[in-house]
Amino acid sequence: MAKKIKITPEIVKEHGLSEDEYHIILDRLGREPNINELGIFSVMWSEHCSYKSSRRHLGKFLTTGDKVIQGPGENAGVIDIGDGDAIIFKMESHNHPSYIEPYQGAATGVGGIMRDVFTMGARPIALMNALRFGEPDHWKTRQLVSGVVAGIGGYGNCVGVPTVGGETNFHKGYNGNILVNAMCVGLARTDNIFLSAAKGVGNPIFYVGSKTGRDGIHGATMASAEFDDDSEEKRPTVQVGDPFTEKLLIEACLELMATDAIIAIQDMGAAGLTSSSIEMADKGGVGVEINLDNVPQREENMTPYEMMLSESQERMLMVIKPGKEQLAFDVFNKWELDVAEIGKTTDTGNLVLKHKRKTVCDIPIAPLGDDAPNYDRPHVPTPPRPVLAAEDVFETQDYNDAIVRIIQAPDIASKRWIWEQYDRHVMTDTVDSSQSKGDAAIVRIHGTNKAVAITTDVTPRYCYADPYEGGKQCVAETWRNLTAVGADPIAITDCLNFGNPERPEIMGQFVGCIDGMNEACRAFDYPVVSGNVSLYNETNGVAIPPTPAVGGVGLIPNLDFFRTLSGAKDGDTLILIGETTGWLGSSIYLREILQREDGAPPPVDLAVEKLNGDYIRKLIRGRRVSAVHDLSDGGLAIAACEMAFASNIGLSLNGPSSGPAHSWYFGEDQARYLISVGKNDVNPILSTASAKGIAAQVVGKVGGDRIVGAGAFDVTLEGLRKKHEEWLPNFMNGTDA
Amino acid sequence: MKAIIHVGLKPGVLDPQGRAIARSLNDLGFDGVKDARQGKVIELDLTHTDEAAAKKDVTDMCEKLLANTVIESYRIDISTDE
Amino acid sequence: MKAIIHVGLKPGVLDPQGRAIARSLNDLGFDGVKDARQGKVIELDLTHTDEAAAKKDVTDMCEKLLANTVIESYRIDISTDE
Amino acid sequence: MKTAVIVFPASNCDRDAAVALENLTGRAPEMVWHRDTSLPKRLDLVVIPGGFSYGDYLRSGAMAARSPIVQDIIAAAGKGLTVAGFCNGFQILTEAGLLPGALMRNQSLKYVCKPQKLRITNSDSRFTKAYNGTADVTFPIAHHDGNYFADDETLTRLEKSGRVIVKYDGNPNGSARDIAGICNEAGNVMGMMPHPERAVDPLHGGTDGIALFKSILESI
Ligand SMILES: Nc1ncnc2c1ncn2[C@@H]1O[C@H](COP(=O)(O)OP(=O)(O)O)[C@@H](O)[C@H]1O
Ligand SMILES: [Mg+2]
Repeated sequence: MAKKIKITPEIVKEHGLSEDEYHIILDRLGREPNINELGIFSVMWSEHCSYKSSRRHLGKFLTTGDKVIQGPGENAGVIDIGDGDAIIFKMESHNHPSYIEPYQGAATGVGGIMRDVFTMGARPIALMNALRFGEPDHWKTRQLVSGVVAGIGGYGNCVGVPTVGGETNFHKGYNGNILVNAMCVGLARTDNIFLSAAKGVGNPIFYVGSKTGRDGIHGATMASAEFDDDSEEKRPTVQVGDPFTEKLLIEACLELMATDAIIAIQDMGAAGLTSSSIEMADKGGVGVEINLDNVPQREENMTPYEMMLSESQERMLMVIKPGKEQLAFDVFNKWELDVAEIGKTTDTGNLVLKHKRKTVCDIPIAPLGDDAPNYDRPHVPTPPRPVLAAEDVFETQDYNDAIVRIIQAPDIASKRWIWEQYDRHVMTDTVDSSQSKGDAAIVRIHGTNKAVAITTDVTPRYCYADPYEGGKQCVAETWRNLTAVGADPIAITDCLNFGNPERPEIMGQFVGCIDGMNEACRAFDYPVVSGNVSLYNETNGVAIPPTPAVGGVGLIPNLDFFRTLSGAKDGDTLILIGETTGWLGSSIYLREILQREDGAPPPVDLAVEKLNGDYIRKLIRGRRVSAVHDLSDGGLAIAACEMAFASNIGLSLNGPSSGPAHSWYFGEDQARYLISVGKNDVNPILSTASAKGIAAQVVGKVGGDRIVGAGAFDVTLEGLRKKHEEWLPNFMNGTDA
Repeated sequence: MKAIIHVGLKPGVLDPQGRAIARSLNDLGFDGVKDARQGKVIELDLTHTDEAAAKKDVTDMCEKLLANTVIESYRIDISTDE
Repeated sequence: MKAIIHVGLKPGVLDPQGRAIARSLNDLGFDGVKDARQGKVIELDLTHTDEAAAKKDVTDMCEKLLANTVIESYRIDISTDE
Repeated sequence: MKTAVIVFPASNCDRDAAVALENLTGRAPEMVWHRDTSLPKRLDLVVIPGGFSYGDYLRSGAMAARSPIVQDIIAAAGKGLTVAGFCNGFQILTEAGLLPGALMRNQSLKYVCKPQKLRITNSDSRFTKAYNGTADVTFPIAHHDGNYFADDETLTRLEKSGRVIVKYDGNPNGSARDIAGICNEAGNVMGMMPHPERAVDPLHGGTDGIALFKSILESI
């Protein structure tokens, strides 16, 4: 059995622990750990649980603000949206499992992030997903898209939480490492938020949800091989999700949370029972004793090591108030979930595990957290790229061809094939979703006339070119997308996807992005309240492009005042807010038309962003605009096309007053919005803007059934829409690639 | 020639569907059901005439498409009777 | 005792899943696949000790739950080997 | 009007149905748990909501159709109680034998969620009275198994007797004869794949569903 396994240097190494780390363990225990204890240290000190490469940098983030109820450190972040309502949200990656088993990997990613949110007392009300796949030509891409999308839909649809938005990119940089980032937003009451600190001694610990199996057991093949001969067959590396049980778990937990039976609650995520019990104990300053014989088990002869390290899904751990045990049993029995009292909190400060009447682990809890490695990995900044002058970038001679090529480029093309597989309407509070190609999804707070706006964004090609500017840009773009629907941006969550942090250039990308993000957060008073780090996304020494996905949440205080990009009316004037220099470095034009991925990305002037955005929000609240869209990938021309598609009407754009047309139409300067304005509002808007020092100019008008760019392109709305809609279904059906 | 392929979850992989079936049967009063698992059968009509070649091809199909060997295992039966 | 139940679509009921499988296999270059059908297999662990009684019970389970006889037909195999 | 919504494990449009019923009837429906063995007394309408009862495992609707409460619904329907099933509710009603045919996997094999154009093909039924003539309406659809199947004879019988009350305009799932919703012979049990309860508020993007609930209200 487990305790007989001799801890050799190989076993220590297989557990991902360095010699130094192992020496700390020996020192803190004053003896050699047994295999269970080693396994526990190993997962607690893994990158995933301890954030050993990233912790010191995450510490720089702005995490507080007057709307922040709970910042990073709990299962998810919590913000105050008034009237006693709180929004709880977080984003998380499930990259590696999704590459191996796209359906289950993505599905369990969605399940996991939902648990983080309802653990805190929130009913999940919206899901988002940020996806990065390899290039379309890569043989595996189609199969991955198909499986991941089916998995996200399969889980979210079944649980009955609408998937309201997301983003999808394709780039060869993700050929061997796709990114599947899922975000969940939940609604709670500010006075009924649940935390994970297991306060008090002698309180019962409850296990609820699914039984524990040998799913996704972390750790050393060799060490585990000694448990069992046919371990290969018995240890699926990928977990299977059960959305049916998740749905029951949500309802049951919320039902129990409506009583006062719960002292602390924590979902069992990565490193399952180990991290959940230790985190609860550590935060509560108590010890924990668990009798593993009481853990509901799916398979026979499970060892303590397996039970502690299993990553079986749909499980929760909670500390119940003494005297309320029966109430808890009744609720979980009603929902037909497994439930068991498996231990109690103690005053020893130790984690004690009993199995078959023997003590199989007895270690102090404090060092697991306090002494977790915290590395200052060497980092070198990404060398700056030269700024490309528009005059030095080849100007297409065929703008009709250029606009068609860009509108059907994989990153720009409609993602209808994806989001039509997601239930976007269940709960009947979805006001706007992917369906309108909106900047941010809008979900009403049930029973009220207010709503949250939600968006996810990052532009990896900018982050790759210049991590610091790219970091600023991704936060700014979420802020802009929330602003574009009339919401007050409140806070963000993030999912930082990078390569191997032990390589200084990768660590340089990481640090650069964080510093840029943080600067933007501070400029907007837009704190980070939760997040997740995914490192080592690389294959054969080639890392993914740095991809710090940001999920932003804002509040629309009154649904009588919001806008989307779909309201442009015949006869409206198009006004461009924000300055256009014609920035083509690292642009979509450069990549899609010239197959070039060079040049510095557009700089982000945060003060200008704030000034312009605040003005846009004011215009929306004053009902001065009929449609708003922010400018991002593909610049003015693509923003105009998207507005035309969503509003179902043609439009024409004026050419540039100076400079080459390609930089005017496709340049990607930041801090810009395209607004569609009725005749009487044009002059007041222009003059107010000018008084405030905001660049604003008339750039065209709405009407007709063509999309026209003076001196450049002239195409039919329906023809262009067809190209936009066709690419992804054709690609997925294999009729195009 | 025909190939019958059984695809099932590997032992130890959670089978929520099987569990729900067992429970539902118990609810209906079938107490004799201890456990249930659900898998799929795929039946292929093949133009192959050689059994060994068919087997080799079908194995290839399983590995590439019909089963995800991370969580599923499969069994192939080739039958020549039409 | 074990029961293996094969549930398949009745002849005449269109099987989009089967068709999609055949198409995907063709796309992958397996030209020898003319047609495909997909069905389910449900495997039950039973406490029964008598084969005839098991068969009778399982037939009942099929009629009541395991198959939808509007569209599906089923076949039962009882095996005593554990 | 006294209404009830049945809640199965993993029903997920139960609240949606309840909100629509409360707004349109002025009275909150009773939420009835699947383990209950009898419906509340003196009901005018039972709604079987959408969702993934029992995770859609085995076949969508199959396990729910065998639950205790559905046995009482079958009995009450036999005595004339009005029963409406939306989406998963339709699947449950066919599985329970209250409506003919079966709902198979969508022909695309993919889940599909979108606003769907529909044609009310019979506005004499108690579920469609408030639509004038053969109205064109849009309700959201959101399902994986909405591909209606029945043998030809049944289909012809349904069509000839006016029991097909809603058809798709642009078939999204392969349904036989574009059928989106049907009634039983007595006219008191109805199932449809689309979600009228998701089209009752201007913020839903349309309110075409209101007339369906109105029809039921007026016929009681
Ligand atoms: N994976 C996805 N899931 C759901 N919606 C998606 C997904 N990918 C893209 N979308 C939707 O497509 C629209 C366009 O996305 P994107 O081009 O990233 O928008 P923007 O650049 O304006 O933020 C958005 O409404 C978005 O929600
Ligand atoms: Mg945008």
